[in-house]
Amino acid sequence: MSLYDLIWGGVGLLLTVMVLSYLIGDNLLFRLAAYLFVGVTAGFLSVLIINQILWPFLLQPLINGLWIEKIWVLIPLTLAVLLVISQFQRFKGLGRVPLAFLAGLTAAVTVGGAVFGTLIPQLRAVVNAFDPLDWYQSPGMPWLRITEAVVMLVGVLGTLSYFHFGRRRRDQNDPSEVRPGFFEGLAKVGGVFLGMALGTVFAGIFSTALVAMIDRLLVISEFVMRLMGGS
Amino acid sequence: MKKILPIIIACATGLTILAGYFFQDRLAPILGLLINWGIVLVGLAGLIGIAYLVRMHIFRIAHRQKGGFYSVIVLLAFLFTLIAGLILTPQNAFYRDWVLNIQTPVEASLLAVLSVTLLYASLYLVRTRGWTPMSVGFLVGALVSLILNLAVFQFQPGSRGEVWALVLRRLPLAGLRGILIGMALGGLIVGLRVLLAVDRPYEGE
Amino acid sequence: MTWTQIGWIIIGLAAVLLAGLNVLIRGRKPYQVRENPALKRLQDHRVVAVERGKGRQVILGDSFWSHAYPGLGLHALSALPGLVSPEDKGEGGQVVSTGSGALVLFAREIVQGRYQDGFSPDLQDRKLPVSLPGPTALSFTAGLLPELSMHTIGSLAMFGSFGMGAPLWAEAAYIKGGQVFAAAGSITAQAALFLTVRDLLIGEEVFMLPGLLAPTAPNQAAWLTEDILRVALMLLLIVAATLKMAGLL
Amino acid sequence: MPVLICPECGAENLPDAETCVVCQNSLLGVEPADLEQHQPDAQFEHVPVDQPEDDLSDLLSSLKQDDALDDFSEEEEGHRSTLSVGEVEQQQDSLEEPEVPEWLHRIRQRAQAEPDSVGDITQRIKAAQESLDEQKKEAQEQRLESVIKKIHGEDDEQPPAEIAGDEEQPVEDDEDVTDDVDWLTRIRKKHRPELAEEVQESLSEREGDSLLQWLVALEEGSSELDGAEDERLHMSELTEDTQEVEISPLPGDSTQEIDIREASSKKRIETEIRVTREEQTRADQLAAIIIDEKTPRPLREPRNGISPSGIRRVLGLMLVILLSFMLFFQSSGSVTSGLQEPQGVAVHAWAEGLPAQAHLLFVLDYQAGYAPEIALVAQPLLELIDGESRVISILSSSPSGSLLFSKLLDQTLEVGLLEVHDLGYYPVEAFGAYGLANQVRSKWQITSQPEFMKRLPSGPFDGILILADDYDGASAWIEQLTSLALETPIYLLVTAQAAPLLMPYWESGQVKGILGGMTDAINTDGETAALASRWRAYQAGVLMVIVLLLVGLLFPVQQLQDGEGGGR
Repeated sequence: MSLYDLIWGGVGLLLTVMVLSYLIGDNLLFRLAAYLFVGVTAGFLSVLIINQILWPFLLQPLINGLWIEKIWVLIPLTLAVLLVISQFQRFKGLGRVPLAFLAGLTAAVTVGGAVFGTLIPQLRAVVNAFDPLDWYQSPGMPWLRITEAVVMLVGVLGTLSYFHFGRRRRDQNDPSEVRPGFFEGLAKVGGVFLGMALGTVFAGIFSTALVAMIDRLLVISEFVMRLMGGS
Repeated sequence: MKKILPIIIACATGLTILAGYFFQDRLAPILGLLINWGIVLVGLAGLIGIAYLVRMHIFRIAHRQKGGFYSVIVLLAFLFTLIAGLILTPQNAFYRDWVLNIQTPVEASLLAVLSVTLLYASLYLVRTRGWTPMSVGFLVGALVSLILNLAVFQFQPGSRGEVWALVLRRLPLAGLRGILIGMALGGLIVGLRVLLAVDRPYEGE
Repeated sequence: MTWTQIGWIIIGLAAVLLAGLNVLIRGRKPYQVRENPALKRLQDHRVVAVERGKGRQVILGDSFWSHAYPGLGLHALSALPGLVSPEDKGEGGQVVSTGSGALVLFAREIVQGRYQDGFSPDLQDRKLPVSLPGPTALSFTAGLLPELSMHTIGSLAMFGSFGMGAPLWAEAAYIKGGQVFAAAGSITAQAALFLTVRDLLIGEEVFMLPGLLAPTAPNQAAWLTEDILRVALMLLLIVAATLKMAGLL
Repeated sequence: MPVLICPECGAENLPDAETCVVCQNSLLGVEPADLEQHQPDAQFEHVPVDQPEDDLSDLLSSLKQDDALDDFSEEEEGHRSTLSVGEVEQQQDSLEEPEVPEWLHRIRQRAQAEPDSVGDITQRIKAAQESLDEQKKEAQEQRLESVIKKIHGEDDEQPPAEIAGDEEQPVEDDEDVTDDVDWLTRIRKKHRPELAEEVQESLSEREGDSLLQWLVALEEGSSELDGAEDERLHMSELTEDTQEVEISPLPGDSTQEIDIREASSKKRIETEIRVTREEQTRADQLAAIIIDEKTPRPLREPRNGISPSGIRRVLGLMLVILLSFMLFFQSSGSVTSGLQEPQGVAVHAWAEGLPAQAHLLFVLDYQAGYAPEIALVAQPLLELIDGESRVISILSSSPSGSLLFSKLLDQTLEVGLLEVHDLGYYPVEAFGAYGLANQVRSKWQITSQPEFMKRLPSGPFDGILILADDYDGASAWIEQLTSLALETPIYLLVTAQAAPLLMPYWESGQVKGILGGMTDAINTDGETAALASRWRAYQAGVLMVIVLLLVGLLFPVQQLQDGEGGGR
């Protein structure tokens, strides 16, 4: 192991131990590591934004570009300037224009992605599971496929019912958490499916965290072993 | 005009981008421009956010507030990383090691701490949630998934056991799909509210 | 009719319903939605936190864009006005934290807007408590944990898009004796918090939130639109599945 | 009109009533009193008549005045105190003089003649006082004496049991009332100084009134100020929150115990007042505070004495020991695969069948902390992909993406043959994906557009691999790329936490294959001795969480009450 690797190995080990000390409780070591990390991340992100976004998209065309390129850059440049100066109390209102642009852009991408990227494909997948050709032509047990399709439909309808916002219409002043009759029944089934989904995700989250823990233990042991081996 | 202009900009930008899903071939270059401008603004917003972070820590140091010592650490780390990055560029081997050898151990260790938190939390399912259809579903889903993750059962390809195991794996998909559809619906409404100027976060509303 | 056309119909229908109901609902009887005890408890805990001189921490998530809940950055922002009042400068104070630069800017705009009627010089300056503990998801967690430990936490309310670091925030708040409410913007966070946070909004319930915090006409129109569309989608699924089985689709 | 003043609670009753309408106490033998000239101020006309229950300070004050009138020369110094220290001193000063001073005389005359609230209460109390029998009076005086001695810090000769007797008159401390409202006053001061002043004036005028009265006065006052939309608020909601108060038997102990249940069991006369929404919110919030103060909270400390942090530490230690044991002390061997899932198999099949001159796009959306897990999944695949004429373009939507990928390549391929192009960093996944898909589908260009516009490649790609640590990042790319009808196949290399959530996209055909986490890496890659120790540690950890989930079932369900929640 070279000195360079040894130093970085030592830094990694030290930071690992400092952060893991949070298991005992919040302490000086953990805070040191956490704030160091925050500082490094903020610095790195700044460099990245300057190097990979502001420079190529804004500054480079402005400095080195042709006049036509400079014209194209004028609009984002104006928006950027407005965004920056709006951080000063005196020019507070000017930030609305770039923020409005950003909000509109995000909202549109949201709508398009939600409908064409999730809603429609997922609805189609539920419906396609009822294709008789698929049940009988593809290998496997047809009854199992039929059952799967029905369970899928019931699960989706149940989950959607679970999220029904409206409540049963009784006395207007009577606070209630109960959905209208039909939805309430389906929602009970939906609750089970919802729980199963969350349980599965929980298992995944724990797996990921566990792999990180195993990795940290391995890193510590490998460093100590190398150090003891004198290499 | 002061109020109308942001609304017009938000709606016009949004509707153009939305139209791009339908008339993509025709609008592509315009859409590309708008997206690039958006990226510039998000990047700049990130930079301004970092400036606020730095300002907060400078303020702490200047006013000798609680945690001022840690703020010194943040600022030193920030300045070193920023200056080194601007001089060396992120492609530099030392710079890469500097960033990754701090980020990786801290982030992975945070996840390791999380594993203990989740382990501890797993004791509290019934205590926190009680016996409800959802908590029972959660328990079943988690146990089935964890047991299958253990890979203690061996399945011959095409065997009945494998088919059942795959069915069990796919069972939570119904709930997941329901959630996905539901939240796509919610996302649609949230987005439309901005496009219709019902919500105007850029105006503080 | 293709699925893409169905998508456009859904968007059009949603827009018409949203705009129409927004006008119709004004001044009429409000749309009756289910009560949410978790949210009621959040409001109680926030008041108790003021009474005890403890801080209220509001988290708007660590990213401007959430996929699990598209536009959740915007969504967290739409919940924010309901949590901001001139009394935030009172006992203990309120801090709004986020891990995204863009969200910081929007949140400051909203907080500033809400404080404009505050009548207090304390609320007029730009030193508003919107902080960025860390600029990425995990650095946000790393920056937030010591902040939570250093200050008194009476109430921790989590909104927006965040990931599996959330149980660590909740744990830190519990250690300080705080109460936690989460309207987690990702299913990952919801699953991770399911075991630890009782006051947790799950799935689409998150979209009920702005209206429950501020029951304005637009929020109520959004509830009703979503309910109508949900029923429409359920019917669509049943009809389409039947047609598919019959070989007509 | 003559009325009967209840000797117990001071409520007004009709002349022919036999029992008090409020406390049901017998009114036999009570002399009717004519209170016609003592109509309350219009400002307070909505205050319910059961309020004397809460007017403890006034009661004491009035008793003191009456005592001073009747037995002025006979009373001991301790009797001369009322509620606040200031008032005690004032009284002491006055008592040092042999005669009643002129100002006090005037006040007393005014109290009897004028229809202000103090006069009203004095009258009522006087009437009530007259109807008390001699024995009660003595007992009351004794108690008062003991209370005053406590206030003076003197040793109490009275046994505590007597103080806490059934007939004890409830006593309220003015300072505590002020404490109760102090926070709200401060808040008001901050943003509405003029209102705060009015409230303060109102408070000082009504010094000694109960919290309830203060609140009612405040609401009426602010109602006029705001002029906002009116809403009805039942007084019963408020009266539930302002109840009987006992002075702590311990000398110097200023804490009070408010018994909320007591009042709800008593009959009340419900009077409606009009309040604004804001006022009702404030009243609700105040009610929440008071309820919270009394609500039995779930104990943070378990009954067995082990703190949650203690359990957490023990579990952490157990996990570390268990994992270390499995990692370092178990003999390594081969690993057997479990369930091979089709979505994982599809990824490997695709990678094996790639053309010799494939052009792939790698989307990097993972943070450094997840790099070890992503490496487990990606390394076998990169080995398959590595080839002389193959080109990889990388595009990051996570800040460290490109750094992590270059490190991954270094770790995986000693001498990599791949040609790698870095397309840069896109801070919002959806924007990057939209831009990419848009560029690919574009059929014309703006001729004058700047060079940076052409940054994203127009393809075509043989495949897009998304390396993501969570669902959000991966699905943003999937949604935008598929909604813009990009036909390039998409494959996912993700962490275990993201994989289940992304499964619907595989089932719907939007994604052609998924490899998620360590289990998939082991199952798909077959028997891998290199991973044996990790895999065993992983299995041990998973087993531990299964056991804990099952052990947790033995815990009793914690009942949730109003005002609770938000915690475990």
